[in-house]
Amino acid sequence: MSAFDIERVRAQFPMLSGREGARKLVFLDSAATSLKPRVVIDAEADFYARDYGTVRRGIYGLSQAATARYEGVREKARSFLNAREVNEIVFTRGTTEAINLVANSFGRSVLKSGDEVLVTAMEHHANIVSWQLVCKAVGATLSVLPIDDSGQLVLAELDRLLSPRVKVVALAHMSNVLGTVNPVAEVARRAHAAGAVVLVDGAQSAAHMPVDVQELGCDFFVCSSHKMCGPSGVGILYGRHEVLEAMPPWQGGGDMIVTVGFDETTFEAPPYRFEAGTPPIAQVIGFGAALDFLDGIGREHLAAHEHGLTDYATGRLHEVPGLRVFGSAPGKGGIIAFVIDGMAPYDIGTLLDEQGIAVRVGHHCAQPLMKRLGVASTVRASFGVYSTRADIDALVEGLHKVRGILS
Amino acid sequence: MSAFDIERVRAQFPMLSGREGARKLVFLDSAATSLKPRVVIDAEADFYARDYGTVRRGIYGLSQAATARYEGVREKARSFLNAREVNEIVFTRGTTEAINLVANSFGRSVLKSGDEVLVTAMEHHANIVSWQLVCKAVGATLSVLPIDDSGQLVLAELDRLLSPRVKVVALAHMSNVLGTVNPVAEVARRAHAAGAVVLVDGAQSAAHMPVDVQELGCDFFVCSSHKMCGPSGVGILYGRHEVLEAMPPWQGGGDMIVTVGFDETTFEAPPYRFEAGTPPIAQVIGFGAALDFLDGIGREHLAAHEHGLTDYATGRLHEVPGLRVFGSAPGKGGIIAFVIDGMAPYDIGTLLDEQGIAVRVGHHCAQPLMKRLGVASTVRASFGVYSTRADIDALVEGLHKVRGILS
Amino acid sequence: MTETIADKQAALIARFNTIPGWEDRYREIIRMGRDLPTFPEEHRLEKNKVKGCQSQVWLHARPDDGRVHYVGDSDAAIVKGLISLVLAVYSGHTFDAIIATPATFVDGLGLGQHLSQSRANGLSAMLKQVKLYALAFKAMANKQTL
Amino acid sequence: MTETIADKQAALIARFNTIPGWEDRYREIIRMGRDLPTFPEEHRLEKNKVKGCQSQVWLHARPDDGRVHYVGDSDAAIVKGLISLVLAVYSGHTFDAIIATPATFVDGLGLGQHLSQSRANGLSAMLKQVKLYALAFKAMANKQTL
Ligand SMILES: Cc1ncc(COP(=O)(O)O)c(C=O)c1O
Ligand SMILES: Cc1ncc(COP(=O)(O)O)c(C=O)c1O
Repeated sequence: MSAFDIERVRAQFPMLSGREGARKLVFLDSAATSLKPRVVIDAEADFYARDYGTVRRGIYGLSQAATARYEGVREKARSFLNAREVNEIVFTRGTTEAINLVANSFGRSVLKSGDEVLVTAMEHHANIVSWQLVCKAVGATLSVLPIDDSGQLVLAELDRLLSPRVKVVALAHMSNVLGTVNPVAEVARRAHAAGAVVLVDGAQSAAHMPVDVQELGCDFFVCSSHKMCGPSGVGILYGRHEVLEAMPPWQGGGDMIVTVGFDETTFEAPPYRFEAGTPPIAQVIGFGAALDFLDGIGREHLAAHEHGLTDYATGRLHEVPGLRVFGSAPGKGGIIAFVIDGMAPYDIGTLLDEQGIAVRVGHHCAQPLMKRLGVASTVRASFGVYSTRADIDALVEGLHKVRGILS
Repeated sequence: MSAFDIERVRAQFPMLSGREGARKLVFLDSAATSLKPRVVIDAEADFYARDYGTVRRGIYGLSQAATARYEGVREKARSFLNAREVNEIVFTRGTTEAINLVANSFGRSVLKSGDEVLVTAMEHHANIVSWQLVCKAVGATLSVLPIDDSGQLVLAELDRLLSPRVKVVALAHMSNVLGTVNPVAEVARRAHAAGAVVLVDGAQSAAHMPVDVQELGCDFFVCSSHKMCGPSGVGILYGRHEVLEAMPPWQGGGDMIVTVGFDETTFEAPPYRFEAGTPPIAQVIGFGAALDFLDGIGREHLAAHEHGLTDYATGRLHEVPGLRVFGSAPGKGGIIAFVIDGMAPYDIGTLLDEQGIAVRVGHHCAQPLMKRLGVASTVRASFGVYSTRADIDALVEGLHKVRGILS
Repeated sequence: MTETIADKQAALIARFNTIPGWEDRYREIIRMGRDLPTFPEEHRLEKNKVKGCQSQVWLHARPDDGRVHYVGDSDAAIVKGLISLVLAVYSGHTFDAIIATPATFVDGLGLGQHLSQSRANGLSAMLKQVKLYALAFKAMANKQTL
Repeated sequence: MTETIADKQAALIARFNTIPGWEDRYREIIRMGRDLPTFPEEHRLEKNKVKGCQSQVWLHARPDDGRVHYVGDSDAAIVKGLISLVLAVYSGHTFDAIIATPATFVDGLGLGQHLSQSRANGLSAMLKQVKLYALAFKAMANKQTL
């Protein structure tokens, strides 16, 4: 099932091994956020305790060393995504801020009244509302690429929807509900041919499979550290050099300027142009440790491990009477959303929690997708590098118990 | 000099006590960022290791408990600033993002062509460039309240400048170069009478004196955790309820919506409307520990301690031949910017660093102020809760040694 | 109606404490939800939805001679049960009693801690709404007597 | 000119290693800065400023028969000294030698680590600029011979 030693991996996560007295945790909400390995926690804590300094501002040793480490993580991130240049990596608070940065900087400068932004029917609110706000401000509209009943994009509709008015195509790499991995390279190729730029929301893919932004051919790729075994409060915006270079600043403040006058101000080149103010320094450094951790395991191994779990879980869940899974795309990632006939997802989640099993319940920030699926909410189990078949067995047993209580 | 036991305070900062083998650190750059006490480092690390969960999304226990702690820090922040309501506290990445939020949400919806934003001649770039970008987008202009040679606002000019076109007055509570504490309540009174809202940049004041937003009478108050003994990557926007309530969302994403449709989306009330996406959860929790730490010492004690240091340092620095201090406002805070005739600030900073003394050198993100002062850059020494007279003695001795090398 | 809100809370806690396992306590809650009077469809309106719940919750109230009578519903069985607990405790009491008496019973039921501390499951939102109704009716009544 | 860039770096390091204290090493750097030829005022232009330095740094270069000759200046004495070190090492060498030889000497001078790793003090920006000139001149030269 896996090419790495799962018990050795799990031993590195204090939430799984080190909570004395606490009940064993069955954590099946990695799509919302991932647990943290000890190396990441220590990297941040040690930085505060031994090496703390601000970045880019001080000439003294602590600040210089912090700057070197901070910029070192930028290089790690470049390599993690296989970007061409380190200057293509901008640190943000997370996926949501990264999309908003693009929508506001790129979007507001390019979109005109009558233009369109094409999203898909499976997007997370972050990749809908950010565009809606900008579209409304400039008089552009949102159009939607539909999905079929297996949870895959209807590519046959793509060329029709890619009218010359479409300036941006924004789509998830992996759906946070269906688990579908979208054919991003194909979409990007066609979008580029139609003159649109392509943003890929990699919140769900970045920590779960190898990602190569050059192979994907996208203009932007965004992801969140906290879903990648890293600290909260930091994420990446990858932007293709030529596109980033042409974008105006979004937020104004320290470190993103060359000169400031009350009359005229000139701005730094990317990525600094887009990193106004003191950044999440310690979080970036912790994120570096997370990228090393994931690369140390190897993302192919990790993807194989999670595919194995997904197949196993899909089979076992079908043992539960009345259970219905949403999303059956071939090669789907480790995310399984389901309902059980006659039982409210809220009730299922609450009774699983009583058994120490953490799943997500709700609309998963994807209300338009819920509407398409014909439900108000679902239960969602999702896997991470530390997940095991035993977690899935616990879930299935837990669901049997839930049924015993609810029916 | 101080009403608290400084050695007991210092013992809580690993950077000052716990760096085995490292040279003793003389840290005089607290205006850039502050060192962290052990309780703050542990709060964040323990959260990751024992209690990690995402906020506002999960019904399982870990997520519920994390949400309760996260919201608990909001209440701590309310109390720290003496805001009326907990809903007046929005978490941001820091001061810079908080100002940009106001400039974009409030500014873009209120400012029209021909309107003005009034700032002062001593502002940090964060409180200039953010407004410039918005002004440029809507056709408004920036006007500037001048300062006198002691580094104080020329209040006599205020009423003249407060034309009906002025919609926003944005000023620092404490200057990050001059140390001047501005008469914010008086400015706010007059600005309100003229129909403008008032934003106070509290980056330099929040951790160094008692702050009461109701007494200040401002509409917005912003500050950064990393300058307040807390983690990097988080800060506060306080906004008066009525003003916040009327503001449109800025960033779009998860947790800030009530319903999302491709056609129409409705938004949460403040503060959630302004916290799109997964917030810096662990950082907020660490920030809570920092607020407790500062309140445990008592901000009056802290202010008295730092005033004592400022007086002492001002006296001792004048022993250094050719040294000139910028800013002599009565009651100024613990920030001392200076130059020495015939020596480049860069050289001074470098040679102090060789002696283990960390000061800041440069324009301090206040280029317009540098222009007003007639210099390109200065050296800046600034104090925090852990600073001592011994630090100042080391600085003065260090400067004598620097003179010996440079002249 | 001589039993106070506090009495009723104590009785509820006592009853739940006789139920040994968490499964049976949930079964009892769900059973109580099934006994909840049918929610009148004319009140299933957007304005009667309680915000901040992860499941859908409706709550409606009417004043009657200084007292409040509530009806409620949810699409989730557990939440429906919680509503029935809340209403069993508060419905039919006076404005002042409802306003004055905090809900202390939830912690005593022997359920997972998360049920009590949650913004998400909406119990606190529901309790807040219960009190808001009483406050509003009291304000209206005072106005009428002026 | 038979001494290579590497030779010169080695010689510099050897010389600095004979200076015992950090104070004297800085004095030597500053002294070397004073010996820097006066920067021609006609080159004190915005386009000759090296970006990314905390002090002001100017660098100008001209090609001469396959070699690059540099002049530089700074308002900070230490930076001026560093410029003089850099130019002592690189100025007058061939395009290819300049492009091919990394600057390894800085770590060997016995100065604070921050001088070598800094984006802020601009040493790395300065070294980059030195190489860029050589690259640009080489590209121009190749074009002319085509
Ligand atoms: C007065 C003032 N405003 C704003 C800022 C910006 O704060 P931050 O970089 O934490 O966003 C600073 C600090 O650099 C400051 O001193
Ligand atoms: C597909 C997708 N996009 C965007 C996001 C938002 O990420 P964040 O909340 O870290 O900004 C998420 C996670 O919630 C997601 O799953």
